[in-house]
Amino acid sequence: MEAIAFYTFAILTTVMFLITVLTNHALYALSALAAGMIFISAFFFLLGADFLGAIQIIVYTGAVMALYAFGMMFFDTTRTVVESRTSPQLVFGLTGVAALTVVAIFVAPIISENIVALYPAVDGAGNSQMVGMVLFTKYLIPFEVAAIMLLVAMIAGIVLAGKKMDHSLTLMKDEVECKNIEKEQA
Amino acid sequence: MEIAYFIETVIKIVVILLVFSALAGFGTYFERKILAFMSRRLGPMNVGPYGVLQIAADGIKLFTKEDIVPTNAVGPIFKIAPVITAATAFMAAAAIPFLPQFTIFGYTVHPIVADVNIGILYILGVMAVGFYGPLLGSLASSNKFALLSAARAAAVFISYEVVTGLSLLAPLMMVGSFSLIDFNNYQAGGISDWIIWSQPVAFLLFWIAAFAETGRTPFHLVANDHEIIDGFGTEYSGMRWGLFFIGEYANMFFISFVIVLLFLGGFGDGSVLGALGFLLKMSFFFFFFLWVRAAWPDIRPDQLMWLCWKVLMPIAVINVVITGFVMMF
Amino acid sequence: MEITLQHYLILSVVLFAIGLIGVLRRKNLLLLFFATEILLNAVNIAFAAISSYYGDMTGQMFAFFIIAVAASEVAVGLGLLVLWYKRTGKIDLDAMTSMRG
Amino acid sequence: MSLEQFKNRDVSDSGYYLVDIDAYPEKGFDKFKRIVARTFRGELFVGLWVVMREMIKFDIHTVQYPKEKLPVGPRYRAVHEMQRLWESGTERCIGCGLCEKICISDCIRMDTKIDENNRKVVSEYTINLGRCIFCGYCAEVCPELAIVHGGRYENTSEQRAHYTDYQDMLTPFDMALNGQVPEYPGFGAVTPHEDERVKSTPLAY
Repeated sequence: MEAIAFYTFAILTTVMFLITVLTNHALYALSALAAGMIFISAFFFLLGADFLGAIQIIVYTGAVMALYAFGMMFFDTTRTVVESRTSPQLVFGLTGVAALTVVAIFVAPIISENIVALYPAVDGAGNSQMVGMVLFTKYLIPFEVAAIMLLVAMIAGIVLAGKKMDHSLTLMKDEVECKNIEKEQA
Repeated sequence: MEIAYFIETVIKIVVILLVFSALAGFGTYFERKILAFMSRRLGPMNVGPYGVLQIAADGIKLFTKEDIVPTNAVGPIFKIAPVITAATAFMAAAAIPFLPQFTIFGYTVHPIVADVNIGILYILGVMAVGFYGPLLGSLASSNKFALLSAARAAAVFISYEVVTGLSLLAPLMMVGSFSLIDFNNYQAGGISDWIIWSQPVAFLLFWIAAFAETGRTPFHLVANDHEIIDGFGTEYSGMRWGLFFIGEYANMFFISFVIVLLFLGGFGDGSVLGALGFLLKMSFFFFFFLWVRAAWPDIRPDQLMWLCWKVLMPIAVINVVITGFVMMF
Repeated sequence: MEITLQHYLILSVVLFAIGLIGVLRRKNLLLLFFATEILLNAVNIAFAAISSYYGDMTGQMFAFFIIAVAASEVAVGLGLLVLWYKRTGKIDLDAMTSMRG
Repeated sequence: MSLEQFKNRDVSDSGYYLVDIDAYPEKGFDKFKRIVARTFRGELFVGLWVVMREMIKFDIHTVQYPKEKLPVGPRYRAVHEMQRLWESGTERCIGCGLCEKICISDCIRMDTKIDENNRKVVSEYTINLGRCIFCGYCAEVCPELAIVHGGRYENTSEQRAHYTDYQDMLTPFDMALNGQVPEYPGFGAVTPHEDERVKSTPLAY
């Protein structure tokens, strides 16, 4: 049963992400990525990390991909994206080498035998309870830092995409050019 | 045992699909009738006695209509978008207990497809995914009004997710579980145990956010008929549009169930009376969706965002903080 | 057939490689962001799998923080992207040559 | 009320009053106060109550049209009728063609011929009701009062051919005999004691 689920979702996720990477259509990429995110949450459910799975759905598919969709509304979604491909052999070759290296590292038995659980799971506690217990004791400081980081990111997002930011504060080249053009016209 | 469980689950899924597809259809009938009565009209009267077969007529019409895919639309995504809306609505139903468990022919039936221990998070997440239907449908139909609608939908859904989540935090802190069954058992003692008495603010916030999550009238900005044609549904016709509709009405039913389970005691101790009360309470919330549609106008998009970020969210945060303090001391 | 940790790790690597392909071949900034999301998610799977098979919550914690990082990355990155698009009308990676001097 | 009275009427005490419009709030706190005031005055709930009251009263005003029809005013002018003579039952239309000539939307078309009695008869007469704008010129111009506007207002059809049947427009003779062909009071109408004043000729006018 677990094997069926694993292989189904593995194939689905791989196909979805391949579509995301290889398509020339921004909307296909977006939809396939969102679907892949949902399929990945299935792995989390399979692994017993229920809370993580729900967070994956809510945050990634609900918020992150929605932000991307929001961003995509600024561009023409129905047009195909032309990628200037330089050398596909190099891209796929490099990727293959990197993947092989990582596989070798992960599969190397020396590493996996020496792992000891730092924060072992407590018997009788649900997944979300365990997450809470570990997150608010050992990982409290990183948690707070992550919160502050999110706050900073939020303010940065508001400031960057706000109305008054059509003109740059740092790159003044365009404004100078614009003024020159205006002078010429006048 | 394994096989029996499997068969039971499949039967439950089929039953829920059939019942709520039909109910979504009847939801449109109820809506038209109630809106008509509230504006001194009769509503559909011609198909069948008092028009009860209107849903069949509508279904035949939707199924036999020409299925138009605009030339410039992104075909596959345009076609899959309505399915997302309907499918996610029914996926959310998997974690909702629709009735208390009952025994039939010596076999105990749990009327819930999967009692996952993160039930509420799951429902919230899947409903959050539900807005991909309008979003992708609008983006794919290459229509600027649809695009406007998609922008609004994305903004409204993301914003009101915040309110829903924060308003639920306080009851979650009290109950200490994400499971809707646990929520129900927490309030099983009778009316005085209902969470609405201890968390009225959270109840109101969740209720208000439910209108935004389902895209119903006071916050009907996803397909704001009187401003931007039909929003995301502009380019859709026939059964594809019908699937959007089924998704919307199924969502209304499910969110009514969730409100009752979370705040109004659910099915109580699980007796027949409790089950009847559960359905009655749920019907009231569904009726309220229609009632509000008859009575209140839509609000402007900027007012909607203002309401979310400057009124509802601070109230929700304050509510969580107060609940935390009360529970600590 | 039993699913072991190795299955998950290999799946994670496969997804990571897919993401890598995307990062290397995309020139459109928005689609480049998509590829980085794939990278992050691939790593998340590995973390969750290790966490589950060794009975250790640390992996899941890391996955949470990765999700938080991804969310903030999107907020800032997309803000910059929109800003850049408003200024130049392009989101092509090759067009960003103002630092070349 | 005579015209003079009407002109000199006192406007101030006849139910008119100025609506009290508050100044639009400028500052954020004022707006907040307005929202609180509006919320707790319960305007939202008044709306809810009103629609609920109407639903409970169940005072339905629907006319289920194809089954029930609202009475049409006696001077309503809709689909044309071709009249017959009461006495002889012959058609009033003499085939002069004036209505065809005057019709501004060109929807009347008639064809006449000379029959075996050397009399001119209308062999074909069509009114395209899909194009007719019901201006009434044809009835106005008809020297014999042969074409009039009747009270039938349902003139939709799936086929244009349905608009072109002369026989449909002819008033049935028994109706004409029974006096069911309505004549309305006013200029040119037949009065109740018309028989005593009209000489008995084939053409009464």
